[in-house]
Amino acid sequence: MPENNWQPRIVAFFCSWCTYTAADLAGVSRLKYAPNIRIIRLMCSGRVDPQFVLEALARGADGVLIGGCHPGDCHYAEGNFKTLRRYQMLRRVLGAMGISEERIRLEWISASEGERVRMVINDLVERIRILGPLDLPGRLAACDAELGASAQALRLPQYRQPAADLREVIHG
Amino acid sequence: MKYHYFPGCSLKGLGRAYEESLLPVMERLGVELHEIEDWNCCGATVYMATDQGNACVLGARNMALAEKNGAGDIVAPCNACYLTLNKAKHCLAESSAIRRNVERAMAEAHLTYSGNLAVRHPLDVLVHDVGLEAIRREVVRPLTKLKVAPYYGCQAVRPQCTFDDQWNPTSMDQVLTALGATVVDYPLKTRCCGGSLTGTVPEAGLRLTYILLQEALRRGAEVIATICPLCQFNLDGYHDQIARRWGAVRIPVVYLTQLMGVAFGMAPDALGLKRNFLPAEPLLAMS
Amino acid sequence: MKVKDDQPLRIGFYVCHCGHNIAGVVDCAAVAQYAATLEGVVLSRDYKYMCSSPGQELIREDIRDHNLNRVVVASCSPLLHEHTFRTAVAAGGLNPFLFQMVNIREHDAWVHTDKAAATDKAKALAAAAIRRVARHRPLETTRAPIHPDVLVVGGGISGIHAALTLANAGKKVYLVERDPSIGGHMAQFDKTFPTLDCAACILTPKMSAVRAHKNIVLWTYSEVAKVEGYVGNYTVTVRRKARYVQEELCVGCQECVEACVFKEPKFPDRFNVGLSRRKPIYMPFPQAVPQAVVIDPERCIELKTGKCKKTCLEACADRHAIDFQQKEELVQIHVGSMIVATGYELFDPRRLPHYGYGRYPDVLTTLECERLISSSGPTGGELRLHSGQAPTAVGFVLCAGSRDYKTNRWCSRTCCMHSMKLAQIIRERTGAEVTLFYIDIRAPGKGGEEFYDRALAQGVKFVRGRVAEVSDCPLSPAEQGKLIVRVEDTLAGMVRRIPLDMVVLAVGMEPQANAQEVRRIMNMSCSAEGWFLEKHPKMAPVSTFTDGVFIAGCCQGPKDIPDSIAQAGAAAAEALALIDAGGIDQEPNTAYISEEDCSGCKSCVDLCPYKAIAFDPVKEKASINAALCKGCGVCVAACPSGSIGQNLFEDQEVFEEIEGVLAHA
Amino acid sequence: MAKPKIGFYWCASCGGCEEAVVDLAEDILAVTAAVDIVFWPVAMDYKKADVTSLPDQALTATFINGAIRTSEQEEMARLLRAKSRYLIAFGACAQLGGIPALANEFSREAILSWVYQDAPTVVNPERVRPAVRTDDDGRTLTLPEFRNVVRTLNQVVEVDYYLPGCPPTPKLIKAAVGALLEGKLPPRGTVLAPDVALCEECPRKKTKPQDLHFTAFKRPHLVPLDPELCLLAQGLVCMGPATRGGCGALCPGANMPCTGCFGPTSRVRDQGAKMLSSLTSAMEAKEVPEVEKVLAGIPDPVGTFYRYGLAGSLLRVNTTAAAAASKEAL
Repeated sequence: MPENNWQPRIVAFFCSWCTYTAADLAGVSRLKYAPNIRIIRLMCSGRVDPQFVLEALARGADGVLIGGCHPGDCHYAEGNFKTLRRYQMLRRVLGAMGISEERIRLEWISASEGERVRMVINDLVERIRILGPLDLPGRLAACDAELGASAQALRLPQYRQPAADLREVIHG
Repeated sequence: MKYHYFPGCSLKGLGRAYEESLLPVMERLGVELHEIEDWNCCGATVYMATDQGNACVLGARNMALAEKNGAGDIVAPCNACYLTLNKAKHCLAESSAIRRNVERAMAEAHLTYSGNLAVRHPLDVLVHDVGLEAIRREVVRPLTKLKVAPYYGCQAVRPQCTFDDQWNPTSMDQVLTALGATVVDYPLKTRCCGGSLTGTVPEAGLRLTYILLQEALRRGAEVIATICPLCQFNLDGYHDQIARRWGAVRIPVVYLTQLMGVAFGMAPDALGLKRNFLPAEPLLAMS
Repeated sequence: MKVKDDQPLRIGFYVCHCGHNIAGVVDCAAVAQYAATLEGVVLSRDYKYMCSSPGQELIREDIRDHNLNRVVVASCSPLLHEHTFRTAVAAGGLNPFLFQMVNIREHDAWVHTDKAAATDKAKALAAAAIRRVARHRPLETTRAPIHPDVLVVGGGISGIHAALTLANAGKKVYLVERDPSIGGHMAQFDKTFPTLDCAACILTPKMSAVRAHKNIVLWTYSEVAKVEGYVGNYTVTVRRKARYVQEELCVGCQECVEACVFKEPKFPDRFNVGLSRRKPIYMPFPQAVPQAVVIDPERCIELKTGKCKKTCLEACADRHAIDFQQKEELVQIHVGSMIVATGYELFDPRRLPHYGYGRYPDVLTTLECERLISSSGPTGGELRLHSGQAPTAVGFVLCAGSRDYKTNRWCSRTCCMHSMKLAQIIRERTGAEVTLFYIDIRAPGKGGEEFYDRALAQGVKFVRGRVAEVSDCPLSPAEQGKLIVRVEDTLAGMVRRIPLDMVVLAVGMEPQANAQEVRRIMNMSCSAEGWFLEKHPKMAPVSTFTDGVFIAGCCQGPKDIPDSIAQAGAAAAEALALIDAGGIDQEPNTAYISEEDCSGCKSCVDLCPYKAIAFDPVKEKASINAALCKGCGVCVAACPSGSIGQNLFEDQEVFEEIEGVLAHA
Repeated sequence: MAKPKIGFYWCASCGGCEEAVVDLAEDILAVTAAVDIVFWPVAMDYKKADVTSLPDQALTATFINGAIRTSEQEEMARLLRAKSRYLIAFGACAQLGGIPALANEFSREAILSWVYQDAPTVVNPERVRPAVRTDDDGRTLTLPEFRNVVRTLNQVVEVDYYLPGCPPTPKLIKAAVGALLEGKLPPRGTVLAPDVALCEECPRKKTKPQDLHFTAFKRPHLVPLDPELCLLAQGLVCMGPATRGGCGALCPGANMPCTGCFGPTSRVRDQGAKMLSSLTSAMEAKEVPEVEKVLAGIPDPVGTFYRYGLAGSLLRVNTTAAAAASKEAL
């Protein structure tokens, strides 16, 4: 990959009780790590919907990091086990869709492991730098260039439609 | 139980007695040692200390040669070789710079180093693979009245020890008890024997050797068993110089494998016992 | 973009300099300028200290003057000041949840050096928060009632002091202690530093006060088995081990001990750290509270084989206190808050074979030495070698196992003072020569330095160097039959060999072996070393991340008795604050199911560890009980038709954050 | 006044949707009585000119089924968009990409080389490929362009309503046409089906346990199926919980698990991700090796969770395929 000034962009979903607190601890301890990561706080790693991961990738993220408590430590008892299972299946879907499994990562980081946050982030940024940009929007745009002028922007299905009037339309 | 055998220079030179006793004993215990063909010197701690990058190439070549003809751990009897090969493996795993340097060298030698073979000490193999029971079964002449001080030296247990407790190793003690010998409680079992100091700063090196011998005698040991050619040479080779400085401390020093050979009923000459400076046979014939 | 109640969006955006902390790396003005360009932002400022009262005042006034309906503050971690800013927003008349924080200090300024990249990141995070806050809806907090009773786990000095403080405040306290008697490690001490007053004299009054206090339910020989529920409403299951003695009936006359079939005490006495023996039936220690004997099921012939003459029963004929039919029982109690004071464990010096502990009988730990000089100890207070003679030369090896990356990296704060205390007592009583081998003498605080001077004045010798080895290998006649300490005397600049009769290892403190298990039961987290993790090391040392669970004493980290008592008092005060407030505001982040969207597929029902999701077989719809829901969001992410929402963490809000974070460079 | 004109057209489709219209059986008479079908190439010999000659917006509604794969289909979609007041994506292919969109897992080159060279039954030593222009002694033959990826209708033109299903059930079609005629239509962009998951109307709903834990996933053809018990409870991957209702649970009624053809509810952006999340959350395994063993019961995750929705999903296309396409485009 040409060594231009491309900077990988990584979206991180951190659980508020463990990994987010560990990231705070890393801050308080002034540990330095790569600025390519953007942390989003959720109450539990179990709240990370696979849609969030796909949305982040579809919006141009080059990697996604999910941080949760070590198995057995979850503040809500089992949230992280659900995350683990979803993660294992999601990796296989991404693999089938040509996205290297190294681009998304699940790490167990407890509230006291500030050092581990630094190590994991630096390591992930380095690996993504080697993998190069994913840049889904760019690839899809290039792919849609064949549509010519009327290339549609990424169509997102519409939301929260008023179901009421639909019901009597259908069931009459 | 098949292993690659890396003798190292000492076992062909100064420590020939170690090899002469190791091979028949291992054979008797059903351990096949296939000497690595065209092995080269491991560089010992000297080269590793001066130029780590290239020192690893020497170690890597030996391991690559072993890898070429099949799986199986590598047995390195001499403590220095055991330490240096493991250190090379460690450096190659840790540093990509050293790895690149070795890969270039290996390519020229048409070899590939993958580092998946373990480098182990014969003591580890004896205790964990062969097992004390199998050793006890081979004993023909138990060394019942022989009081032995087990001496491990430093490189087998430092900087890290994978097969025994680093501060208070007991694997050799167990083998000696299996041979029927009475093991003397010897707290200096991992204290430095003087190593290369005996050559460079004799008064310091020999002092360390004197302390080991004197304490073994004081605790009633009749012979010291060791597993490293340099330790054996330091403890056995300077009796007269030590006697001149601090008084005689005449106690024979033999290899563990030599004691095993004797206990297995093998003839002392076949075990290289003649090569000791301080003759040990009268002691062994007597028991 | 329209806001829910279709007024136009009016967002106030603030960037905090945090003095130099943020402004030193992030270009706050640039971030404020950038935010001003984003949709819905009508006001964008950067200010030196947002969390200060003028900073909060600024928010209040801006809401009024610019009739803002959303506020975003980019400053430190929400875990630190989210509450502060929500209060400020509420003071401005706006619902406090129409607010979002951006962490540009702990997650940005403090962890990055490249200023341009850090500023870019701050802009991206700001964009995310601004798009997210647009989606926020007004929410109300709910107040959970607080049960007034308190559970104190651990009957050491911390547990005792916390229990007494709460009981004196009129609250009902359950004090659960694992050992047969309360008192903890302090009961094993002879004297205490720096005042050298007798440990028993200052501890036993408190122990008997616990026993006598009408508000304290004392359960010794018991452990917490399970904790359910949440702050204000905990249901705790306590396992009460069988003592085989009725506590109320036994008066501690110990005639049963005399009558026991075992004529001689045979089993190691844990209180005297194995230096003395006890029978299967024994009094834990003379001043034990409760003052009742206990039968050790592994040692008592009757309990093991059922074939014993049971002479102890006859000895207790009049009171019938002994009851071999007693069974272990599980008891359930309801409390509103819990104080964990489970204390510490000593480092096992066997992990340092080169100090010869376990190999040479005259190498002891400080606690063993403490028992030897204690009048209630195995030798009645006479310091004796294992050969019976009095030692003439005693050495203390400080930092045994501490400040060493191979064993424990931390300093346990008390071993220096503890060793100097023992040294002074030995000098006074036996006149033996005492040498302390130290790296740094740590005698801080009130009376510390003076204590060190007293030791010097009494002729205690100090050698500066970490001891390398204790062995019995003599090199000269003077060293025959002695324990030789080899140490590099760094002040004298040479390696010395010092022959001694007795060597005492000043071992440090470690977390209890079952710390991980207790942590899981109490739903707390541990530090890397295994100490219970406080909410904030400086600002909240006795509270934890779990509301209603407090910690005190050495279980939170090594400390001396005065600090343990101070923390016990603090923990009791925080529990009282919680109880007297009558309720605690619950973060409104609970999940909810929209009935018309739910298909009744039941995929969510069993995902909830708190059983908050119920399925109505008639309506064939699932519903969430907000009182039980803890807001983890697992069901929200799992609902296959997207019919479960979560206050404060709606799908739309997170999608906006993802878009915002990636919209900017 | 003149009867409203409507049209039907089919792009990358299997013709099943046209079948569904014919399945209206005698009801079709009511439809033909009420409207003039002026363009239905698959049923009668209509020509493109019949549409180009019409003024814009002349057609009240056009039902386009099938995904968009070739340039000709794009052209027709744009043409019909211009000529119709309401353009309705008819069926899963037009709405979500359908089965044809599974091709998006592979690059254009991979597909062509498999079909025209590598497939075992193909003998094509000269590696002949269909070309967009072929000159055959004076005649030039043209073929439409084979696009890089399969697209949904709304990725090519503005779509007013969606009729989900593979194919849409006659009941749904009748209701949609009825609403059209009475002019009682919900806001543009609505999917003309209930916005609740299929489980609500599934006959097996009562037998689904509340604490279902998956210890294994099984394939429908390998397991004797209990006709009453919920298919998920039998370890099958039934997409019902993540798929809109409205079809009357035809497949579960025929002892087959739902495969998700009605697409996600309006609250879900990616049907596959949501079903994956719900299914794996209820698994029993806790350690990675056990989890992997259980997940092996779903050999083709993309084919299972995105059987109809790959083109409309968040990832849309295999990134290596997209990369190859963009390289060609440069």
